[in-house]
Amino acid sequence: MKEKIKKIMEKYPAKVFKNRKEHVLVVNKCEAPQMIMADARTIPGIITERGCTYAGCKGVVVGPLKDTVAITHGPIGCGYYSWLTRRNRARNNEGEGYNFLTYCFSTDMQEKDIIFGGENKLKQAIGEAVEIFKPRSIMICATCPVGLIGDDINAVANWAEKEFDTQVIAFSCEGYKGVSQSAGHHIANNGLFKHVIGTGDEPVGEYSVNILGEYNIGGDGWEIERLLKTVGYHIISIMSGDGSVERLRNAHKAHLNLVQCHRSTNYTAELLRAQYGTDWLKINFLGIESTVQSLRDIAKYFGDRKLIDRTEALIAEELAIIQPEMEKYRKLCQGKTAALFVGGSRANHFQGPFKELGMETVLAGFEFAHRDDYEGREVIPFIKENADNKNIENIVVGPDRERYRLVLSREKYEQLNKEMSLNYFKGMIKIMDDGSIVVDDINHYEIESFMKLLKPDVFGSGIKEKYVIHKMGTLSKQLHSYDYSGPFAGFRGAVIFARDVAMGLTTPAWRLIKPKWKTGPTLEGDFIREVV
Amino acid sequence: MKEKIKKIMEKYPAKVFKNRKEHVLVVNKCEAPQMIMADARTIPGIITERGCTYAGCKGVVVGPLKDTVAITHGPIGCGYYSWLTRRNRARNNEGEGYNFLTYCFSTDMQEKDIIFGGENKLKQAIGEAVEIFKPRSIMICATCPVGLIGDDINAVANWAEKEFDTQVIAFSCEGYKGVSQSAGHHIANNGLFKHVIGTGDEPVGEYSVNILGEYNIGGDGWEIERLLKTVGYHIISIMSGDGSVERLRNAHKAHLNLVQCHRSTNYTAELLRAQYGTDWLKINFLGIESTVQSLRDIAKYFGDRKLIDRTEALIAEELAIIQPEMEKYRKLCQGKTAALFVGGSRANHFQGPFKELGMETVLAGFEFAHRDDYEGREVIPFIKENADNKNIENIVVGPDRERYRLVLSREKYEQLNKEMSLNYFKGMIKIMDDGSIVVDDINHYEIESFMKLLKPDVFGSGIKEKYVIHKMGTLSKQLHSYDYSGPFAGFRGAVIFARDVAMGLTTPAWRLIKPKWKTGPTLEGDFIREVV
Amino acid sequence: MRAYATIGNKNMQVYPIKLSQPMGATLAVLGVKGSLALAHGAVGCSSLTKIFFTRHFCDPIAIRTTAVSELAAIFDGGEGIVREAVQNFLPRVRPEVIGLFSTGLTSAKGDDLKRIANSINYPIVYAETPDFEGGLESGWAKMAAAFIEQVMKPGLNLRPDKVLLMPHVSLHPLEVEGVKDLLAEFGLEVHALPDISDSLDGHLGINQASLCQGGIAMDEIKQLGSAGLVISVGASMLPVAEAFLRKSPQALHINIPGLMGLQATDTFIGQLMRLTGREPGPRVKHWRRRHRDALIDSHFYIGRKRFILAGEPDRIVDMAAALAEAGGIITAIIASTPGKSLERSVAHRTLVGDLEDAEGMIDDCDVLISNYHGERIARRHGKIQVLRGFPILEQIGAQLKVDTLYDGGTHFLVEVANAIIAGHPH
Amino acid sequence: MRAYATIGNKNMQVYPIKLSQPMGATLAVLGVKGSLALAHGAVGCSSLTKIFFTRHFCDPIAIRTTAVSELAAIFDGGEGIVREAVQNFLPRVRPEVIGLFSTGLTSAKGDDLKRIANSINYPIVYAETPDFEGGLESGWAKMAAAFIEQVMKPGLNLRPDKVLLMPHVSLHPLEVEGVKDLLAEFGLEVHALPDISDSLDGHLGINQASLCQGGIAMDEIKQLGSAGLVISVGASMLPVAEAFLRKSPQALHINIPGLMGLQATDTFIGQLMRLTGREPGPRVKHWRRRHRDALIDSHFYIGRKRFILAGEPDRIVDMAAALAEAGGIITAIIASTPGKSLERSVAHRTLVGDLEDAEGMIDDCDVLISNYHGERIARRHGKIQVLRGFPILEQIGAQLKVDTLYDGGTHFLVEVANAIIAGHPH
Repeated sequence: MKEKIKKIMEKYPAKVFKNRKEHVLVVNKCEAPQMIMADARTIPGIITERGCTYAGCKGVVVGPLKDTVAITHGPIGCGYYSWLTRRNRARNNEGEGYNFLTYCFSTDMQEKDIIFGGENKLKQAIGEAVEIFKPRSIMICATCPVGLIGDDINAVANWAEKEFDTQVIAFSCEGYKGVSQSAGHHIANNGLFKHVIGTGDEPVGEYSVNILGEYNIGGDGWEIERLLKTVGYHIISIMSGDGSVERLRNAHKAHLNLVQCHRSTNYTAELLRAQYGTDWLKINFLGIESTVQSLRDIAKYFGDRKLIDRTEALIAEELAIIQPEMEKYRKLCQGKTAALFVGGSRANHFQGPFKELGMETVLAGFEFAHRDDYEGREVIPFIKENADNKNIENIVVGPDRERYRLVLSREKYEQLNKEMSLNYFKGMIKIMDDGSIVVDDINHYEIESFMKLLKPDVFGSGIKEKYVIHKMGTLSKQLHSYDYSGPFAGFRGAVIFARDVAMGLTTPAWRLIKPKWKTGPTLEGDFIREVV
Repeated sequence: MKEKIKKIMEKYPAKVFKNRKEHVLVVNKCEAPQMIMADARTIPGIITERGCTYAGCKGVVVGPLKDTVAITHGPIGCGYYSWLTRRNRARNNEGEGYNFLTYCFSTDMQEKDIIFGGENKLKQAIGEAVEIFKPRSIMICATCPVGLIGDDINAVANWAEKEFDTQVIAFSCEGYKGVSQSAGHHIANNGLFKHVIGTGDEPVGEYSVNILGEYNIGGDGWEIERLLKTVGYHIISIMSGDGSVERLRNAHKAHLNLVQCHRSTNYTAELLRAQYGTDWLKINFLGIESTVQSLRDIAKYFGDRKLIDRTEALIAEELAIIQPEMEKYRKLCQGKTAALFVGGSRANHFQGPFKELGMETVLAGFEFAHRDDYEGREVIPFIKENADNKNIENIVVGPDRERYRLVLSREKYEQLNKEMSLNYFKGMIKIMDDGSIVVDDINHYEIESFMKLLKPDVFGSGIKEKYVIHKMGTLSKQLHSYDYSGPFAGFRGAVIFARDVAMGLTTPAWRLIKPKWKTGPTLEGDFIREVV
Repeated sequence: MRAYATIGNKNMQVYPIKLSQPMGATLAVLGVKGSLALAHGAVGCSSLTKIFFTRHFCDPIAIRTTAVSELAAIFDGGEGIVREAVQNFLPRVRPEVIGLFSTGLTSAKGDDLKRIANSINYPIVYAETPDFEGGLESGWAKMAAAFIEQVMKPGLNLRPDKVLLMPHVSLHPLEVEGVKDLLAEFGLEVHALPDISDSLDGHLGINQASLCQGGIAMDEIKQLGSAGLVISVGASMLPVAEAFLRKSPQALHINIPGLMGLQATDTFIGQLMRLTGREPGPRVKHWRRRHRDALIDSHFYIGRKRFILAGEPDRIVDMAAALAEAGGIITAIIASTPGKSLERSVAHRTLVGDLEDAEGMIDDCDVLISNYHGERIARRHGKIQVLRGFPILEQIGAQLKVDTLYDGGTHFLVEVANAIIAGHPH
Repeated sequence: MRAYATIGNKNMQVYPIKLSQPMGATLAVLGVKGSLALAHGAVGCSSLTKIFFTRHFCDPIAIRTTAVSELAAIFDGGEGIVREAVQNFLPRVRPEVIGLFSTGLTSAKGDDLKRIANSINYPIVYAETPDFEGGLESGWAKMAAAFIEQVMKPGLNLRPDKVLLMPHVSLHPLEVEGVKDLLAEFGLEVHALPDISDSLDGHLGINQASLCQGGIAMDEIKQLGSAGLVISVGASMLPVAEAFLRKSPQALHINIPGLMGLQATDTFIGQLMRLTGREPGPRVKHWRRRHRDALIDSHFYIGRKRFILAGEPDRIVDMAAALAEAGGIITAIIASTPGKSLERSVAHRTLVGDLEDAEGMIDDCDVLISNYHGERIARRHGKIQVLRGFPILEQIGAQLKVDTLYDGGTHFLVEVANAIIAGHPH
């Protein structure tokens, strides 16, 4: 296998070869710990699947917050592109009233703004937003030209806050910063932590949690909420699917933080721990086994008998509902293989659901993850700074004198930490079988090459790769937007996922496309002479 | 003009010429009374626009009764054709519950039924209808083969009535009987009068009326009801738009019958008068002037001051609402001409609405009217019986000993009869201008010929002629189904009618079709060389 | 061969989908240029057929009637009244041919159309099509066969490059046009019988209404015997092909069961390639690529969705196969009449029935494909409807739809997928 | 000439419809065979454009990026990074041409594309298309003009039967195909620039994703100078035609303002008839009859209905004319960007704006024709929506739509009328 991979890589020019080979590895437990290059600048000229810092900040983290007006300061394209691009579902619940997600607020910078500066236009845009929408907060997201021409969006935010008596937060998330959308997550985390979290003082119930890194794609968040509420937890905030700035203000009051997407929210989890003492737990509600494990871990953290009992009852009840159908789909999928190239955590999270369908993941990789997402948080101290990541602000905080508190005693913590991993994420590589392949920041050429090499039956990816895969005659499942399906989370979501995968694998379309052109005339009357 | 008409007619073979020329006349007040041939057998081989007896009975009169199961006994086609063919609107109001109009009940006669008789199948069909739908009444409508093979549907009805304890009424409306759907109206009137009217005993309010010959096309009936209720009348039944058998049972208790379509319900009006003493009044709610006149006549019949005052208030109010818009449309239509070939009364009723738009009706004719519809009821004693109409049962009744009553004293009746025409209909010819043309039972050839001769701007007709007219480059308005528009009745309907006509006359489509091919190259780049 | 069910002991149709034989015969006559359809029956038969098709096609439908009266029904053998009808229009209209067909009334009373036609000195093609037998497909096929039997000269001097296409009644006008174009691309001289591709296609010419202005010409029909190749489409057209082969036994006949979906089209094109030794043109090949793409793009929406299809056998069996290619599950096919094509149905249940049967199974269905009357059922049960079949009312352009071959297959998948997406908003 | 309004003092777009110049440039590059689109900007520019068009076309969209970093943004003039990008893909991919275009970032920092392109020894066609200027139409036109200016040889040996078609950016792939077919019917050898008719038409070929597989070939572009006739479609293509005429002043140029509706098509065909001395083929003539019929059949539904159209200027002005032919009242045209075509708008109000403006006028409207984002507005206000423009999401087959010429015009009227009927149930 290594030889074959080398052959693929050798097609690159020397410099690219040197770079890209560090981003690929074949899992081998004997060699553990294995190191991979990640969070490195995309090679120019490659058809990358990556987005930019603005996309990570505005598109991923800030975007789903439904009660804030997020203004894109820049040319119209940036805002337009990120308008309902992800399938963050949201509803106006509990009298929260606002839902600005259907709008696309943009200053639509013109040439004169580039030449003479766009601060004035931004000020006026904020004024118009306040007048028309009367939001409780406004966020400004910068695009490339803003940094270049030197618009001071922080100054504008300060001015506007006073002028309009409305909170205004500026995010300097110019697209050229960092190496991918990951830098945008970090910037968004910093901004929300500095300006939002900790500013509320609503009373919270017992067993209060935040869900971090859950974006409610296809309604996943709602399904997770349903499960957690059934057991008896109080969910203070979700960052940021179907999310709300006003709820996020109280996030510091949680007793435990649940981290679904480690990549995009580990900053906030760590900051909350440092400033307020809140432990965080890496959970995963994609896949049945992971869901069971996550539910049990949370209950165990709090140690309440009633929680533990309700957890077990819930698990038994849900499994009984889904098992017959799961079995049906498993039969259709058994023995097939999957490749996964998604985001910063989904390539990890979806290996379980495929395994539960009897499918092996033969290749997995992230678009914008860091080494810790591959190798586990233990490598963080050893990750080298580079020109791109060192210019993203790294906030350091200490315990808040008044609000710092620990839920667990030292003894309890030590004990629990043996049974589950508190404040820790082990990364993706450890869950993968020997011989499977990990590729970071895969590009178009490598997708094609690995598809030929591994012939997976399904490729789980994003929209950008979807049709590339399809044109190769292979099923692609969008694991960002779920192909307008979902939810995939929790027990019931697992069935929907199974149904979708089974449907895709068994649709006659593949049979009609693939073999005829390769195997020559077989059936009478088949239209076999076409040259494609 | 007469010469030109003669030229058209001369194209016929001698026998046809002799026949058809009697069906055409040029209105001339000096020659009054003018006589026209009507209700005569269609000439074989002509593309007629007529329907059959079954269509008149099941399709027109019985069909709209929503609370009865009307079973077509015959091959599937007959029932299928008449399924929602007319746009009788209906709703489940006032807890009446049943609305069977969306079904098409048919015995779907097969060859074996033709050979061995279809009575048994009919019996079983009735049984299935009772079991599934539990209707309060069932109607059987016969189609051509039924009479031919000798199925005794009356015997089946009697048997079924006892067997299922449900009223079952048989209509021997075989398609080959009579000369058009008109015979079917008569058969339906007879059946409903014999078996339904007079069988109820619900108390009725003061100023109670029936509306006869109103089929609620496009909601006309609802608009008329709204006006009448506003003034203060109690509407016992409508025969039969949005109609109900259960309401019709009490029709004999009305103080006055209002006749909208004289052709299809004059039988019932006269029978009610003979048996129960109820006067009838020919009203017309199509057109503003006619609506005003009708409302005033009805109020005057009852002579109640409050009714008269409310009538005037209603008229004033409604006129104020519609006049500005009417004026707008009138400007667009002024000076155009119309031809009308519709049904048995609409060619009469719609001349007013066109006139109110400043449009002259240059040709009018009916599809299945009788001479009285053209010339007035005074000709009835002189209408000759022929082989076709004499085999339709003609019911003669006398005063009901217990239930006969006169609303008006002899003196009052005589006085009123000078001011309005009670129990009388003056026919269409009298309202038409000299020089306009009347054609009975027009056929495809004559439509084409008169179109060329008269060049009307709009041809009001039915669906069958609609596209023939369109292919000649002339607007056609369906005055049976209103082209899925409506209502056209009353004041508000008049505006909708005006809007539809104005829209059709002014749509650029006509300009784009017509002149280019006739006038040769005019505009640069016009595609003028096409041969059509 | 698969079995299929017919309605058991149902004596009453409640939501019929079956259309009568005279209606099929009418359409077939409207596929012959300069023809005039003459229904031998009571006046209503032609009038109601006319209304029905006029509303469906939004076009004039020229049918004349012999206007059988009560007296004629009893006393005349049909000869007198048909002759009178013909004499009445001849001075003004001289059709190339009169398409005469019987109705329930005149077949029941036993009028002998052959004798009647022979007794009249004018070109008449006749078919017995009582409405208490068969349905739309058989009425169309009988009238088509009548043209073969009564007009076509026996086969002589067969030309291998001359093809007679015999489409079943449910192929839309533009679909017939599409098949003709395809055959022409393979270098064939193509004649279709009946040919509604330019007579019922919704165009605005002149003098369209009194005689049929499009269709195959009588002269063409006379010379069809020289066609070396006969392509019948749909099982309902097999009797017509047999009629042809009786008169021209040397001709090569192939029956194409269907034209919807990638496989059906592949098969058809494969046969044309073998028969002609030619490659399909680049446009055909490219449309196949589009069709493949549509299969992939639509599979996620159509896949595992459950369909009930109600309509004419040849059409819905064909359509079911196309939907199955995209992963659709065919809960049921409900045919208007029995038909040989039902034997190759891919549906879980295949029956002859009506929309009441569809309603009975509606819980096992996501999408109902049927005519206008199915809409109320679909709405009542919150199901998605795709309109196909006769009649389509309150919508325009039914005759312009193309669901067949690669291009139509592409559009069909797109339409169904989009209807599903729109019906399940997310 | 009519005046039209631009948004006055609106500083914030809320429901934008404007697309950026790099997006237009991207599409234009995707109309050249074997090309590779290279966005000179931060990594997000290509990624987000890719997502946008991938969702719209349901097809791979191959764009590469120079991935300008913060350091490069500050220190590099672009030369280094573009060269590096090119070197990085060359060993594995050898495009016929690289279509290089700038973005807001690189234009703002003043990178000189011409100098960069000249410094690299590989065929590069470049255009300055910052996203803070112009929009989709101008980005497309600038890139198209670049191919004329930088690739085409000067005009020599003009052939009157060779025609260059220059479609505006909003013509769908199958519409471009349709116009090409029509021109071929008139005996012309036709080349389209850009030509997305077989590159973005949703087909499933092989190896489609890394280089553009359809479109006009570079060799064809080089030889375009011999085209005796240039047909530009849409006012946005006038600058491209001017670029052509600068290099080939003897060529005959006609600008077709639009291709929707009977009159626009009549005009176009009339011009072709005069230019070629040929009659249109029978199929074209017959489609005109169908179009006429559709006008009549649809007028009752479309007539007096009030429309708001939002989208690209060339397209919506054209569409408005077609709707007006059926009696539609155009309440407003809301264009994404200014454009000369707006001067011939038949709308009561013509403005440059966004969907917020549409919502402001929604009470004066029965039907909103706009992209996907208009759906929410239409739904909120109970209005009918017909989907057109960029992007169309959550529906498939957008690229297969044909609204132009007689056939497309027919289908367009039918679709709009049926949407109106369905939206106003009776």
